[in-house]
Amino acid sequence: MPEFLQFLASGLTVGAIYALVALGFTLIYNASDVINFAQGEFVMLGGMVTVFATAAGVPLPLAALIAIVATVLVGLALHRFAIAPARGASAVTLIIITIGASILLRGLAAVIFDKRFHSLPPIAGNKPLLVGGAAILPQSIIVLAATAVIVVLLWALMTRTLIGKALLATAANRLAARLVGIDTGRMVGLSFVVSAAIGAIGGILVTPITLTSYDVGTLLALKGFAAAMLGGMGSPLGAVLGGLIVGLLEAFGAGYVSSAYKDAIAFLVILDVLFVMPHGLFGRAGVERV
Amino acid sequence: MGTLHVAAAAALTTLVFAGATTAANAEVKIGAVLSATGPASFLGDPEKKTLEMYVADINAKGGINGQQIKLFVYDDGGDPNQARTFGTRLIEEDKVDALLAGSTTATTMAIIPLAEEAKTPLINFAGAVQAVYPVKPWNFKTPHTDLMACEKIFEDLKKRNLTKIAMISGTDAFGKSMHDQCKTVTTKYGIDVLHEETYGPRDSDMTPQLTNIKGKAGVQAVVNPGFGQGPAIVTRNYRQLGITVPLYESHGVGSKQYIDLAGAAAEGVRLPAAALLVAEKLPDNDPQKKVVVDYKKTYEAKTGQPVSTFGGHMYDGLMILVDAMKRAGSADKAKVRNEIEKTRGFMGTGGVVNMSPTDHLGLDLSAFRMLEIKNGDWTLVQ
Amino acid sequence: MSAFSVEDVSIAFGGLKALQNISFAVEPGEIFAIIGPNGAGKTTLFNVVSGLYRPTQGRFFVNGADVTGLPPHALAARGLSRTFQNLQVFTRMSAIDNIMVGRHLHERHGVLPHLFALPAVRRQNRATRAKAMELLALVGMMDFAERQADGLAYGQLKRLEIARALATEPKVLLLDEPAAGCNAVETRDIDNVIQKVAASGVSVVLVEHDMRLVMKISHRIHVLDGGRTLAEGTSDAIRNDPAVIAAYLGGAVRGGDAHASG
Amino acid sequence: MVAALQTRAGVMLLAVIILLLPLVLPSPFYFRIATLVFIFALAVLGLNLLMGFAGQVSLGHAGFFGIGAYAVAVGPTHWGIPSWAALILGAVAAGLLAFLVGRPILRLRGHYLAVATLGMGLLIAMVLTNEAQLTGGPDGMPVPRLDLFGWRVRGAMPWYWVSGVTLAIAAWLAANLLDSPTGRALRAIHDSETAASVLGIDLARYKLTAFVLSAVYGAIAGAYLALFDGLVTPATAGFLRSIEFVSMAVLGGLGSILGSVVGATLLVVLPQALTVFHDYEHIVLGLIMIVFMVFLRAGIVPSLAALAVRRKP
Repeated sequence: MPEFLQFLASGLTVGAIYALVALGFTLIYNASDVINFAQGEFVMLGGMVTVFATAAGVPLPLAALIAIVATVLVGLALHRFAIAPARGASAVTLIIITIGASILLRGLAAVIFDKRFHSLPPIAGNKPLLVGGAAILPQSIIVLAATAVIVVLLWALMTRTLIGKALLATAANRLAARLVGIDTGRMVGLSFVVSAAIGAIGGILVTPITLTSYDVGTLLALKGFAAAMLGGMGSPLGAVLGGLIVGLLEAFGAGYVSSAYKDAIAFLVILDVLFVMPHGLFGRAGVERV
Repeated sequence: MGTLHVAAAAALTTLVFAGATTAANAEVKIGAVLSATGPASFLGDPEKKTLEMYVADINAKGGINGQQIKLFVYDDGGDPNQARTFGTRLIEEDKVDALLAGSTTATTMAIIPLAEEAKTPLINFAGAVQAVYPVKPWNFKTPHTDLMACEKIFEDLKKRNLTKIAMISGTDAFGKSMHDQCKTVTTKYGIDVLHEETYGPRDSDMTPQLTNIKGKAGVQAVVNPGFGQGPAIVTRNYRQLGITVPLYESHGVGSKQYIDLAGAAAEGVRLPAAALLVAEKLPDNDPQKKVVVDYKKTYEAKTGQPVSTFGGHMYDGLMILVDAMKRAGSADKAKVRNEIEKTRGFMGTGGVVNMSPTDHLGLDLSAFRMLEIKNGDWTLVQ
Repeated sequence: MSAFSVEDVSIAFGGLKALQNISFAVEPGEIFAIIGPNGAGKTTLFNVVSGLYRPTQGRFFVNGADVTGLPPHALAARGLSRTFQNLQVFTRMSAIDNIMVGRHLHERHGVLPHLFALPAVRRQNRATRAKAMELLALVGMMDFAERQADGLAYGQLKRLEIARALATEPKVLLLDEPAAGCNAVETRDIDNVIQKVAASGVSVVLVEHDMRLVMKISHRIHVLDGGRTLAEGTSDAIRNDPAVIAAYLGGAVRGGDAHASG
Repeated sequence: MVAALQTRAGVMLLAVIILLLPLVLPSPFYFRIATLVFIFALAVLGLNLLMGFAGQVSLGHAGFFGIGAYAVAVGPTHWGIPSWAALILGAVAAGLLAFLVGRPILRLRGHYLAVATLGMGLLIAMVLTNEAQLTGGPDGMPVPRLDLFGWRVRGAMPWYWVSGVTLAIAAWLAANLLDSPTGRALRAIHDSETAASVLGIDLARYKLTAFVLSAVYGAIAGAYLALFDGLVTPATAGFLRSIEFVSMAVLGGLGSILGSVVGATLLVVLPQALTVFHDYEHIVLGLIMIVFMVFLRAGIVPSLAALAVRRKP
């Protein structure tokens, strides 16, 4: 039983990270049909900027704020200079653009920061809490709580504000949204801003647990993408659940089956789910109109 | 207008001047293929920094045999195919006199055949045994082998009477190779491996694996072959779970950065490492003290980053090569190769190097020191 | 035996009953029109009988053989072909290539011969091309053979789709609004083509809003409203059917389209 | 017909280039670069059959590349199979695997297909990494040289001809396919699956055909790379390699045979050319990819071809 709880805690912590990346994927996808493979770089930037700002003597909360703002600016620039000019290009073309952006951002980070790993001090100390024989880091709980808060805020933004509704409308039908006077280009830009901010917050919160470096983005993008697809592309709830499930599969796979094949287990399950549910757990199946 | 002309004239003069110097004074060409980016940048980055730093230094002091060194450095990103392409380029296009190449075992194995075929001396920086055994005429290596690291750990375990261990290894090339090497000498040291776990090179949480190790009865110590950030996370998770038996890291940790990342969790961890990590703590009569203190000071002053044994391996390689070229009195490939092979009593950051026709590594177990982390710093285990 | 018959077909999406208990039969060489206000279920019916949707109930037959539940490509092999209301042209292919795709069922297949461009394959290519040219001529588009489809006008695309559907040499041809968006001349051309096709023995099922065309060429008309059959009969009978008039007038009041009253 | 003629002209041009290039290549290093271009172009051409013709995305193409590469490593080393036979067996194995997993995977669409193929590629790479007894693990293993009836194929020059001739043949086959019922069916599927199916095209069958063909092309390319380099590592089958293939295919131009070669050339040559930027080379590489895709969004070859057509009066 303590093992089970320990695996659960591990899975939820890692899963929350994937969930935040998946959420970023989903938001941008909803607004623009773009799969943004530079999403992992947002997480990297959040962590790295905070690390280097604190190293320069900036207090942690301010450093975190700087990191979020910097990442949002990068997200905006990505949209303004790479995505918007290619409006109307095919989905694969846009994917290659985001891959190019990811290479570019990684290269910039290697030059501006460095190529070493870095950590941040945990917010609530390093002393693990003992729950039913399992040792859980306070930071893990903070990450999970933050994920929950972000999901709730996003939900409130989407359903309670005009901007959120415009964003939803853009996601549902871009042409119709434009016809009712929504500036869909701005909405896509907004989705980059929100995704970048979520990525940066994720990066800041998980760095004390997972460490960070200039090239952590690639793997996060890969896992986050898989999680988003498992959950069903376009569904924020699906993205979060997808992330948590992938994290849990890895943890239980490593704990109960084989640590060498834990990633394989996660992907086998994803494949099986997609074979049964070709649009993921919460994806819109939709009848094809002809 | 005027400034443009002046600039053009200046550029032309520089070109002519540069051409004149090269014509009058042939250069020594040294080529490097390193994994400065990618998953092994942990190794390649300090290697590249060290190389560029010291070549500039040597050139400032007049070069080798009165010739300046012209350095070619390429980044293979950890991809053996790229390493081979750049190796070919160095040999065919840049026509280098010697190679300092191969940050990882895989990239090194891609370059060795090129050096052999072109009869160009190569000093590599791979960890695994196969990067230097069986001996090939033109291939040399400076880092200790992972087998040596294992033996050093097992020696220490035996001394402490801890014979039942668990292993948690990275699935990257470094961790896998060291794990396999360790398994070849368990019987020699009477070590029982009760349980084995692995983790991916980029995993961010190893508590599931460590929970299984914790649950295994009779484990007296845990050994973690791995490099990069993995060992730091293993160490943190180890303390998080409250595992109390001794933890051994490998020489893949190799830098103060590990202590920074693992924090208080690193307390009490032991590992085999080169003297470089404890440079200032060496007794004054230690013959290695001067070279390691000098390198450490230079590196840390120039880069602002903590010194690592990986950069040290590059220092050793470069110096062995430079010494050999000086002894050969030229950059002639065959002569330089012979002189490298004759290296005796070279005092490097990795230990004393004594090469021979049957040993192109030249280090013995004494090159490794057993360290323990106390109060956030390395200490020598006596 | 009817060339094509539908028996008691129903389909529902979630709770929405899009079609309820539709039955009809079409004879060889007959032009059979299906009309009804927008949202009556005409296109849905086409999607069911061409295999894109699965009916929740009912069966349909080609030449007496039950073909319910077969995938679209298998239905095509049984002799069923169709066009689409909102075009499904292969936009990145030339006009002639579009029609050549339509010859798929009449070509010999085998990846290896295709890879090595064996003489038989090249002969076949030439034959397919010649046949495709004939069909382009039939719809009056000879001059546009090499034009990429996304550069063609709407009316041309409509005709291209008809030619492509004919390329399969169907026994039953389902035409979804073939004249929509076409001018008077184009409409007359299309009407000629349809009559020629029917005269050759093909059963034509036609969904169309242009009542002039429908009344002129249809042998029989089937009227749908709200997913149910409202009436079926010759054009004269339908023209004077009070239920139909009511539905269409209601439709017009509800904002139905202008063609409907024509 | 016109399209087919253009494609055939492209293949001819490619053949002429392969034939004449050795006249201007100054050293074995350049032969190596050209050989790498041919090998990667072969793999990308296969991917293009799937992505460019049939419109099905694959983020796991390197998995098949890896199977081919390990076939010529494991076969001769562990089972004493001659290299040429191992190459054929590897291609058959990759094709067979594609046939088996293709049916369920190709039912997925768009991004779901992307993630499924990504998973497939990762699983292959994981097996290659973890089954160390056979594959040498993460460090990889040496690959015995290819012996073709007594001719020992080694060095850049022979491999230039082997890979160049193979690429020309592969391009010719692809051009033939494009101008056949199968090719028309694939292109039709790309534009409208619905319309293709009501014209009698069995979608599953043709997608599977393209998938199997792309796997065979990929496996042969992988085997060539392994034989040429004399060693393989699991990175051969890795995710980054898959991404590289997709980038090559899209940069060069989806659906264009010549585009595959241009895309491969760009991404093989760029890392060599960008070494002048030292630490900034990745920044420049990323910028180049973005700029190319923004301004030549259909890919280099199709976009430039369209421009040339528009320029003509």
